[in-house]
Amino acid sequence: MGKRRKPKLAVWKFASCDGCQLSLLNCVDELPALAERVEIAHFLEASSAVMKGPYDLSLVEGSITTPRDLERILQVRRVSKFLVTIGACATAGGIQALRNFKDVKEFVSIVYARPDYIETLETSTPIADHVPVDFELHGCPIDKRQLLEVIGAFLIGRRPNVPSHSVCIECKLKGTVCVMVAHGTPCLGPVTHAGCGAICPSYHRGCYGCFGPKETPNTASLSREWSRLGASEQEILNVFRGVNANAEAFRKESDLHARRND
Amino acid sequence: MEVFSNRIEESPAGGPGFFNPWIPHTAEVIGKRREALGVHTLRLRLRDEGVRRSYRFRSGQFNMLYVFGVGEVPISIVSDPDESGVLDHTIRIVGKVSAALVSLKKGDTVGLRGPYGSSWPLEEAVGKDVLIVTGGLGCAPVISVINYVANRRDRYGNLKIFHGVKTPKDLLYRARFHAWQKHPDTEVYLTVDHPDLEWKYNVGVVTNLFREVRIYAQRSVVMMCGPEIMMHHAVRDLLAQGLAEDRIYLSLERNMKCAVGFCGHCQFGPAFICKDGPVLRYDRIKEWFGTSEI
Amino acid sequence: MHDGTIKVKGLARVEGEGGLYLKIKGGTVVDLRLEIFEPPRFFEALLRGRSFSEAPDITARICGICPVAYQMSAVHAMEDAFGIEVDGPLRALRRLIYCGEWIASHSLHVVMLHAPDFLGYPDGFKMAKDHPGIVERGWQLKEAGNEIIALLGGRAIHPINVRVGGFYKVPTKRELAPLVERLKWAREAALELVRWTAALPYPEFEQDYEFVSLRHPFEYPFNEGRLVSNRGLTISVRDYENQFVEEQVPHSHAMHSRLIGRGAYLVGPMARYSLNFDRLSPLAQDAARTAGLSPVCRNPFRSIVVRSVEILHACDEALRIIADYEMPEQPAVPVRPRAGMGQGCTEAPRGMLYHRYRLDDEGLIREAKIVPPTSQNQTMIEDDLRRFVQANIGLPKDELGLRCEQTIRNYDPCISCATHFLRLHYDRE
Amino acid sequence: MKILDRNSVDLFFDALKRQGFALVGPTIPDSAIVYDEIGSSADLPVGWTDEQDGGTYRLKKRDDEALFGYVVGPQSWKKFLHPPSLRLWTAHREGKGFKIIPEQDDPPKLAYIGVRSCELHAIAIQDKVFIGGPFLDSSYGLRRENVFIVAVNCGQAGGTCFCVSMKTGPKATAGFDLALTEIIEPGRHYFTVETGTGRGEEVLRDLPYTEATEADPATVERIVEKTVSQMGRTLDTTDIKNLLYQNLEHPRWDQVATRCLSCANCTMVCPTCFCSTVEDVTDLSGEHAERWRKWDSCFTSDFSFVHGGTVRPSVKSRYRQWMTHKLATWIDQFGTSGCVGCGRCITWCPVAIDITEEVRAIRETKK
Ligand SMILES: Cc1cc2nc3c(=O)[nH]c(=O)nc-3n(C[C@H](O)[C@H](O)[C@H](O)COP(=O)(O)OP(=O)(O)OC[C@H]3O[C@@H](n4cnc5c(N)ncnc54)[C@H](O)[C@@H]3O)c2cc1C
Ligand code: SF4
Ligand code: SF4
Ligand code: SF4
Repeated sequence: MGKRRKPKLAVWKFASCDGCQLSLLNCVDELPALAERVEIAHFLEASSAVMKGPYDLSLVEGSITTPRDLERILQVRRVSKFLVTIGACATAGGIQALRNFKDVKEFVSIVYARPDYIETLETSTPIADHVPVDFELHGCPIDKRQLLEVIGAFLIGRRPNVPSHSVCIECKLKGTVCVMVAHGTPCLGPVTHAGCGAICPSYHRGCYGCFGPKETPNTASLSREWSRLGASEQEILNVFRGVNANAEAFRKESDLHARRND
Repeated sequence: MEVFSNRIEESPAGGPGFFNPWIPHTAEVIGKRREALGVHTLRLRLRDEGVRRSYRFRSGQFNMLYVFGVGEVPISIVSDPDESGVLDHTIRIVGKVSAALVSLKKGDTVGLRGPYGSSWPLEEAVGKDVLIVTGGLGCAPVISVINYVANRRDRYGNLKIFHGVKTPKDLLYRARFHAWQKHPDTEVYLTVDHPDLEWKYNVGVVTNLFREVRIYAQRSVVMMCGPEIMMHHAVRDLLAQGLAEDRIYLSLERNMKCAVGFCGHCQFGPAFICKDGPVLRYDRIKEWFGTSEI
Repeated sequence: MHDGTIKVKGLARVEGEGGLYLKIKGGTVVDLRLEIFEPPRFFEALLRGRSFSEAPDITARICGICPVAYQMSAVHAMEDAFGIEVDGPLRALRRLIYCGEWIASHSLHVVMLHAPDFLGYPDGFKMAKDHPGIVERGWQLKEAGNEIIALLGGRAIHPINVRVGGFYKVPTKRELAPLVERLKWAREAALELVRWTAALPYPEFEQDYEFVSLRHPFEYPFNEGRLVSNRGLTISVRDYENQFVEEQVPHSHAMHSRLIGRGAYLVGPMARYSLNFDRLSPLAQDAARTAGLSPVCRNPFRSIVVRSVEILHACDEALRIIADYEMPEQPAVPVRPRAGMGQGCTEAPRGMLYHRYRLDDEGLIREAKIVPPTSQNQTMIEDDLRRFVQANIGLPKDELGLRCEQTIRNYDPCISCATHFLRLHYDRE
Repeated sequence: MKILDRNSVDLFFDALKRQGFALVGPTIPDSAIVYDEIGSSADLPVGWTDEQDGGTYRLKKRDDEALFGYVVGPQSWKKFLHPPSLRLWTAHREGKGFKIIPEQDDPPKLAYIGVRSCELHAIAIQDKVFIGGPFLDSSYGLRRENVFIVAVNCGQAGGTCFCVSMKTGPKATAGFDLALTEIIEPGRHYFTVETGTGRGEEVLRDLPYTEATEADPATVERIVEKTVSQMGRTLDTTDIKNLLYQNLEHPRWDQVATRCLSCANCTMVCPTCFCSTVEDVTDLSGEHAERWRKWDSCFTSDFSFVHGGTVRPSVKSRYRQWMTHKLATWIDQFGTSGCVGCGRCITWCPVAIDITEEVRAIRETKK
């Protein structure tokens, strides 16, 4: 084993908050073992040392929001053998994709006194809209155990155990009492991708969808239930327009409510 | 459940060292042969002598093969049940576990649990014509039965093998088909949907062949394996030719995690493919077989 | 270096994507820019039309390194608007989660990002080969901080449990208990860290800053206090925008935050420390003195020691909060939204973080303004760089480039946070 | 039949502990009654009850101090017998090969306090799955062997209960060591105790019980009758297997699919659902591997994944799998229904889909 060339790991950042990269640095107990197994070849947040590509495993954080990044992601893809996108920004466009529903020029002028200096795209889009992606890890932020799982699976060549079912299953595996049924608190868990470990319900709040849509999400049915529990159209619109606003299932559902709100 | 009486009741319940059915044994890769692009046969030998000696299987059954750290998948046993001590598995690379299995080398170790499931009706078929219908990218479960019958030509009637694929390059075991063709009283019919210039056999779906070839419905047993839609058409056409529903056997595939009826994944209506199947008699599943997304 | 340009394409070991452009002609600095590639994300714009209750979750996403700070400033601003007072154990729990963030954020910076500069390593991983104990201790300290955030907030990054009025769920005394042992260890480790950082080699580089931070009547500031400076400023947070402006300056395209009529100022650990030394826990004060750090620190390179002192203080404070904790009846005080304006300013690890919201009577946000610490320090970083380069102009180019990077890292700049202020100029060659 | 006073309940619990059993039973850590470790009768939901309907569950105070004055909560005993996640084995590399080390499984001896009749049936059903066939699931078997069951006859029915329809309750008839009926009369709070096994009788031996009077069995019957009359739901099981077999393409499946979230809550709370998946995990060094078993559900797309896609992509087919399995194919597979009428799937469905209602709809418009 020892003689084998260590795979090179690279971490890339696009428009994001750095939280997903930080998840890697939060793997305190596992980092020594990881540094044994891989060459941390490009990870600007943590190291000034940069090794040349190609990289065996690239972790890409952030969404595409500028013309410069449009070019940079192509370059990253070219030097990456296996490319994993991490986090809601990279997999769905992130919270900054809320601009996709508005006129971006207006956004710029709200924030910046000299809008003409700002070079930005009309939209914030996920990496997979621009280059082929080998695996997507969801979450805002990603869960560090899942990140380790993906890296571990990559190293040995297996499928990562990252199920795409609902958060509800995680609630039940943990023994958390359903907040929707037992408190009447609206919860996005039934349409949200598992992975966080059902954190919000165990803190007595409804899930707000930070892991994005699960497979086959029935957002329409859940919206109906939310209104039955007293949520306003505005609240329903807003919850689908969160950190995964641009994920297809959430976007479609929110568009419906936006139209109803008008 | 008497509906599925061809399941093997004497299969290794508390059998030889299989007390906890979740625990694999280890087996050594003792040989490896390339069959076609992305298809290889691994020859395995159980490492523990006691287990090896008591291990018995029937044609049509499968093992769960485990690659260290990568995962475990169901794979049919294609070697001859009477050849003692070795187990052949023909594996097509479709994903991570199958790829990892195929990447193993001689001397490597796999985890092995089995044998599981029902088998082909080879006793019932003695003295009868055997019709093999198979399609798609080479279906391992029928290889075992063809081998079995081909090696015992005197016990069975005429052997007809119908094999259909999309294009000539999907025809994986060309050499094997040629070899079988040379066996006495054996006919091999190959067909493709989209021929190329060199293709010299039939063209069209496999079921077209039934009309051209003389089939003695009364004295035939059909064994079938392949994409469900292909089998669906084949069954319909064979019934039209007068074959009885209880003479048609299908081998089905479903997701499997345990292979012993605990995990629930392989349910097909009332049947568990892992213990009632994979080989099922058509009349017992016909309502389910016609329904989509079962 | 007499003539030439230095370009640092990707600034490493800072949070976010930035670069440095430096041009020297005839032995003087003619152009110096801290360039930010970090794309803008328009938080102030996208907050419009959202409910007050969503602000803590949304603004947390500005920065994965200091999400608690954003949540804290946001909830304080909202509570200011609604006239709500959060006190007693709920207030204590907020301070506790903030302790967690300071410990985690500072430990990461001190040990993994900043210390390698002093010892000549490209990163903490390489440093770990020669100083395994130091690096391991740093990791574990960071982890101790994360554990506090995760316990109170549900997870270490973008915690989910903070809400306007308090929390969704508060821990029992028993649930907090396991933190005690961990924090006792952390306090010892932080003490060691202060000693260790104090012994690092420092360049002579004393600067005359105007420090700005919160100051509280009896606490080292986290969530509350007046804004004060060492040059006589003392205002309530409500007056922030009367005293501070973002100005456009002719020589640069960048927006700079300035004190009206006075100019650039410094926020962050050094400012906080120098203005509030007397509010540090006795243990932290002692440790600073013993380590030879005077109650006012003007050498930005020594900010690494100041951060270590703050880690120590946060551990001490966290232990005190846990010891005094009684579980409140309700996890949050009732919140009734009303139209109006609310401001909040808290001390993020990197310095004061100001939020202002204008809300309608349903509690929907009509206008939002967020001023993060890194953008407030922007001018200072460039000033420091200019002075530093001028003073060290004789150094070879490579060395000078490295020293510039180190100077930037003194500030632990968080570029993800800062983007809202910074010019986006892409130097495409 | 014997009589045990309310004040002797803790003596009873202590007797169980002396026999080496740890107690698990209903308790309220949060906003619902769940099964967890209990030390004494004070840990039970004393004076609490629950109100249940499709998609809602609320705890309410009772006006008495009943120990068992509620029905079933979101969890069932399967969480102990068939744990939500369980390591099956570990393996490590050894030379060119590897070695598999079976999990050392040493489950504690548990006394289940307050098992309802529907739950006794559910346990019997899972027994058939895990230890009734040609293969034995040793983890289940070991846990099962170690259980002492204290049943409780239901003194009231929940809004989603339909055990009468499924012939599984409300009175415990078999499968327990001891069965209690709680009786609260003005000035008197006591339990009748029936013994189901010699083990049960032995535990009773040293307790200050009295013999039941002639009136007591009648009182029990009356309580049970009252419960029967309160059943929140009914399900007509007449020829249900064929009803569903013949209506696999009924339009109702499409209809329910517009509401169903495929969130899997129903299967998770179901006391008979036994499905699991396995996860192979490795550490970063690649030298160690483990296999874990976790609860799974036929409502997920991975459940039916075969190379090339999932067999049941539509929510319609997943709901159909769940309901036909519970009520029909189960009969072919194990000789009984897979449904015990506990009503959990109705209560804990976030959008209140009701299995009894779905059966009714199909029955009314059957082919
Ligand atoms: C009874 C039976 C006999 C089989 N015999 C053979 C054989 O002889 N040769 C052969 O090449 N293949 C055979 N298969 C199919 C083989 O099991 C799958 O190709 C294999 O599981 C794919 O795993 P993977 O990880 O490589 O692929 P992926 O596509 O990555 O699959 C991921 C996982 O899904 C599950 N899965 C995917 N496809 C199937 C499938 N078809 N059946 C069951 N589970 C699946 C497995 O758990 C697998 O690990 C058989 C399947 C069954 C049910
Ligand atoms: S709390 Fe939310 S995620 Fe959990 S089971 Fe209920 S609906 Fe599903
Ligand atoms: S419960 Fe939902 S919102 Fe909360 S952390 Fe999990 S995925 Fe995110
Ligand atoms: S209903 Fe679904 S989850 Fe439950 S036992 Fe049947 S197949 Fe398994």
